Amino acid sequence: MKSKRRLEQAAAVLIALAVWQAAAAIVDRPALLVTPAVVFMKLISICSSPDFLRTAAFSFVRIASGFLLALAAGCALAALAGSFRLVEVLFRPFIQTIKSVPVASFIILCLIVIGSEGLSVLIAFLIVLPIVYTNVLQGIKSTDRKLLEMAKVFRAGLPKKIKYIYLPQLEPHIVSASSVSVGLAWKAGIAGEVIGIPDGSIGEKLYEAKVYLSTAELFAWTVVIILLSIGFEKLFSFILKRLYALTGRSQRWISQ
Amino acid sequence: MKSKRRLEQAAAVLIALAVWQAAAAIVDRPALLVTPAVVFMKLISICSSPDFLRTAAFSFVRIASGFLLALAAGCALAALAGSFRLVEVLFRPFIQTIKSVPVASFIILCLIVIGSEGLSVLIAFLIVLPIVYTNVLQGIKSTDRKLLEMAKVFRAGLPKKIKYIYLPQLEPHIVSASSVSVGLAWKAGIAGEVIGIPDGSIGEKLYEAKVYLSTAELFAWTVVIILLSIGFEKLFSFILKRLYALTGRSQRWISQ
Amino acid sequence: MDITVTGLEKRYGENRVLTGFTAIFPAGETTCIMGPSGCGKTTLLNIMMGLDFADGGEVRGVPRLMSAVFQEDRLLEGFNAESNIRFVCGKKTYREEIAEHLERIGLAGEHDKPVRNFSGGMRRRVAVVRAVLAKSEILFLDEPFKGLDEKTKLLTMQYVRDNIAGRTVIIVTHSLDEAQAFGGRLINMPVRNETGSRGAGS
Amino acid sequence: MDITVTGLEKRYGENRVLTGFTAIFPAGETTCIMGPSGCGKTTLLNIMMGLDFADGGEVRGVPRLMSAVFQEDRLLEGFNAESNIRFVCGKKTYREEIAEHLERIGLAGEHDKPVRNFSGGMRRRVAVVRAVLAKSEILFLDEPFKGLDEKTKLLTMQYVRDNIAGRTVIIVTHSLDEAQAFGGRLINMPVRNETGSRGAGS
Amino acid sequence: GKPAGQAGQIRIGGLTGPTSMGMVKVMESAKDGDDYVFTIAGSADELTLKLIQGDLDLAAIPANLASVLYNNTEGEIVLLAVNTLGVLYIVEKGDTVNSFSDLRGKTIYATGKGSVPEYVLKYLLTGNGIDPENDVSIRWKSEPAEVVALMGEEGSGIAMLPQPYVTVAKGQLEGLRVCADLTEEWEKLDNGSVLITGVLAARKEFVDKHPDELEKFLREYSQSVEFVNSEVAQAARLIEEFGIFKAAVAEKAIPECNITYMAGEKMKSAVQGYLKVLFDQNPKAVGGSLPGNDFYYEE
Ligand SMILES: Nc1ncnc2c1ncn2[C@@H]1O[C@H](COP(=O)(O)OP(=O)(O)OP(=O)(O)O)[C@@H](O)[C@H]1O
Ligand SMILES: Nc1ncnc2c1ncn2[C@@H]1O[C@H](COP(=O)(O)OP(=O)(O)OP(=O)(O)O)[C@@H](O)[C@H]1O
Ligand SMILES: [Mg+2]
Ligand SMILES: [Mg+2]
Repeated sequence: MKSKRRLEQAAAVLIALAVWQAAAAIVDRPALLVTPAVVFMKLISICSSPDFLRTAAFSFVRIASGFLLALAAGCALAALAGSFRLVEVLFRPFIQTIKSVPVASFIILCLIVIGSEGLSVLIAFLIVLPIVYTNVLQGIKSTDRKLLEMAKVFRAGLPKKIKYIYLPQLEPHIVSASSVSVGLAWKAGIAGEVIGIPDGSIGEKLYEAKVYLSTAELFAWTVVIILLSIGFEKLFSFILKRLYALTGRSQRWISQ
Repeated sequence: MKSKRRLEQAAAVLIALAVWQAAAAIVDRPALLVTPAVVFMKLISICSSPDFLRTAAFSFVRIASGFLLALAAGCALAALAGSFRLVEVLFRPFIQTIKSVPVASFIILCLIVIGSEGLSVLIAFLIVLPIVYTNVLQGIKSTDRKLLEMAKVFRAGLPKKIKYIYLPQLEPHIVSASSVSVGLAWKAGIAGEVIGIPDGSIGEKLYEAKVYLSTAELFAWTVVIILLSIGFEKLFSFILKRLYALTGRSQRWISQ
Repeated sequence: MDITVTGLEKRYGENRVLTGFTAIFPAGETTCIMGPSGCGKTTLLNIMMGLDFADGGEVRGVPRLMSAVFQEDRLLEGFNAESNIRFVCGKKTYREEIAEHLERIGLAGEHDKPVRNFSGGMRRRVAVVRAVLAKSEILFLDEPFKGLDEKTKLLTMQYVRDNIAGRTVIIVTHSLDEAQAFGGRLINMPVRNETGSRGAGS
Repeated sequence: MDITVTGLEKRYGENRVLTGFTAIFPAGETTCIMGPSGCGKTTLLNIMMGLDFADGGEVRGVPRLMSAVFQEDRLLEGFNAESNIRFVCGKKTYREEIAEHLERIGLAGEHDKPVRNFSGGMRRRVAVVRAVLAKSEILFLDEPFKGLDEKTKLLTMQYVRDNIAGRTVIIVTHSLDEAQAFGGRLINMPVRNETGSRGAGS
Repeated sequence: GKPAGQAGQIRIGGLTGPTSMGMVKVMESAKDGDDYVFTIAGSADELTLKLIQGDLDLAAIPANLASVLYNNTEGEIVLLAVNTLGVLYIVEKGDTVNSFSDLRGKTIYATGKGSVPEYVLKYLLTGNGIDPENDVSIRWKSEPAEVVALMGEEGSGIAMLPQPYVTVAKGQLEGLRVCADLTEEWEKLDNGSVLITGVLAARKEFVDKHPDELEKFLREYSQSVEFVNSEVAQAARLIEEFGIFKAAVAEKAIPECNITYMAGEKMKSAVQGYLKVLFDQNPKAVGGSLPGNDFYYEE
């Protein structure tokens, strides 16, 4: 079962590579779209360079912190907003602003607030926050009213309600929020790094690759980003599963 | 009831403005953070300029189309992936790529595919697609199995299942997906316009405001973006409500 | 064609629920199943309906067109009674027909109210009408009269009896009175016996 | 202190469910409520439990510590029987105590299985044990023995009787036998009458 | 590559900035005819993309980008002329820097890390005996706006900015003055090269196939450059009309943008020297290696 899934996933990746190869063949402009093979060679040379780990860690730490902070803040704010309707109304303009204000508009504000070093943390944070907030709030609002009534009659305290009612029912919402957010946090975080160009970040490498039109390097770093993003998502969903298992609920994990 | 909510929302906006004013007073760098009053004056002059409507419409149409296309595609792909596990596995690398590849990496690809004029459509599309896909897929997966069994026993066809089972149960997922996505579509779409700078777009105005260091104009256009985004979200959620009402289900709309 | 169930086995982990269950359900007739809570009645119906798989044994002759009253209603919460019923029958079923059926079991004028607001007994009756009105050759009724007061129960039983002519019906019930009211065969599922095998008596 | 309900009114839109319902529930005693499906029994309990509001009239003397068997179980699906029960009682309730209670109503060895996999009657019994074990001065039981076979029902009734000493109990039931088995007062809620008002007999 | 546009039509691209300012007169005269089609893009990505794909024949782009493109396309790009010399300036709010060597021990705000401005600044500092790592503190910022904001807030400060931001910043910061023109400083080092910002580049295929049209265009282009430098006010109006920059800013900026037309041998030696300086600091900046002789167009 498990090995069959592995196989399927490998096949999926192979198909994706084939699509890429085909596209590269059709476009046939190596300066624009390089073939998987070239990228693979480049990838190996990148990964074996001495400061690769430091670069990857630099970006990973920043983007992961932006994501985790936003996750925590988003859940906390959504819990507040779910409990007090007035708080929800108060938050609305802020969330709406965070959601829709283009990065171009507050990049300077961001740079002043947090400097180019930490730009990626803030930008990842700002893209993840509204996603988590909205999903969790929506989840809280669609929590089974009948179970909440039951808890009320039995005077179950908030910790119990959270553990036994909210967390299980929020599961699909948290899963989709975090599955979407991890990817977008990388997307936005690296974009922040490309703007701020902090020394020794993946964003700096991307920036250089772009400026110097070295498409192979651009693609190779992009592959690194995708792999890191997948790795982080897997790690995170593993932790989430563990946490859920801790609540003592028998598992019914919906994998994505 | 309705007027009370209006009042609360107005109060929320006022509070947000007060926060802004206070922040501007504390930071006290008019070149960076201008006061609401200044922005308001600028806003009025912008809105009364003859080509304002054309500019707003230009960006609105593109971003709205990017959003709607992604919504349709996301729902369709999620439906496919929800029906055939193999399709889900096949899609995974593509979705993962779309989610996490930074715009910097495939800006060139985007330009090849769609040119700078339509860049904002594609970028909005690419940010919205994985959000909708993941949320809807998660929703499909957490659809009440007992109802699906019931439908199977009674041999209810797919259209009936969609109308009576999936759509109602997907509601919170679609609501949070679209509520998050509308905002992000604007954020990403305008970012695309700032890169592509198509003539007569809001992105061009933002770009100019940035180049000429006119913070007031930057803020004023940002306010325009927020208002357009809110307007679009309201319009869209109104349409969604109408569509849901059409399915004949008695309403229990969870407002956000 | 009669439905024959032979040597049905079903395990959930260590828990052996069905151990060689064998029975015949004559076509066009009503069969009642009785047995203690947790003995596997619902499991048996699920297997016969194709919602669960058996670990051994065989089920033969279940017609393609089925309908059911599930143990837990399984109504479409947000929709009204009429939509719930329309869900299982063709477009040609008239609104009036549905309303009339609802009226016959004491739900006059309730067809356009969302079932979410119905009382427990009202929900049950909607589930019963749904099963009856669906075009089916066999009805699986899992405690169909549960939660109804005496008078309403008699009304609903009469309603079911009036509408199942010629169809095969399997009723799970805990009341001998109900079983007797439907006549037909009665299968007693014995208490679970973790090791031994068991048959079925009539 | 006795619970007094005076002139209770409840409307859902046009639908007048309770029209001046009046009754006394003596403290420490068991009172059964019977009445046709849809007459407002569950609504009455909801109002008394504070889950719904009345449009008129008054409820007095409901103790703070309540427990209930809801008409539709309302279990925590993903959790096992023990967790479901632990949800309503303090940390000091021992695992052994819970297991022992479950055993007494025929659920020996089932305490650590998720209730999602329980049969209908097993779920019902978990709900009953939950209501009994919760520290409460009053129990609201809405058709607590629904869906149980005769033998299990007698067992469960006995279990409830053994554990409610001194507590006020309100049981909604459709079976006169059940009501009689608990002794105490019996309130018959009349058929709904859209216009007139109605009282309650004992 | 793709076929050229309509018969005989030349497709030219430019960026929104000084490198496009010199060709506004050509754009103006081409408005009615269909000899030339102009594209003004916001990002270099778009221009390079179109040039590589054959959707453009000529493009006004940064000098080092031309070299990078040459290296990436195996010599498909040809350099026609230099159109903009240096646009980088040291500006100060305050009065402490009067010559380049006064920068020693100072803090300099600057934009353009990891690209030409960084290499230029470091080259000039080193050439003047100042160690960029130890003798000065360079604070790299992402946005000119950030630099201007910082200086406005501190009330003083030194910065390296490109035109036309220098002009924009002068309008915003009272007392901001230019204290060094990096183009001049570069010349003072006197090694035969010139600080170059923009060049006019073409696809080799186009150059080979349409030599006559190209000659005609280059003539008109050089006249246009003269026009822009002499009729500043009129040129500024055109610059705004074609969406390159606002007239008010452009008018003040043109004299400081070092718009020029330099071709032939002069161009070759200037560019070779300039690229060599970049190459010495970071080979990637010119695309890995210095371009060969076929990079330089000869009439
Ligand atoms: N999905 C499942 N996973 C594990 N065990 C299950 C599952 N479904 C049913 N069981 C077990 O199978 C046994 C029989 O269940 P079933 O629902 O068939 O009983 P039943 O005869 O219908 O009882 P009742 O009269 O209470 O409805 C029970 O012990 C139950 O716990
Ligand atoms: N939330 C609600 N909205 C509208 N109508 C409701 C709502 N809840 C209950 N009703 C209506 O009130 C009436 C009484 O319902 P209630 O659940 O109290 O009946 P009951 O006496 O418990 O019946 P049963 O024996 O079938 O459980 C029914 O007609 C029902 O449709
Ligand atoms: Mg059962
Ligand atoms: Mg009830």
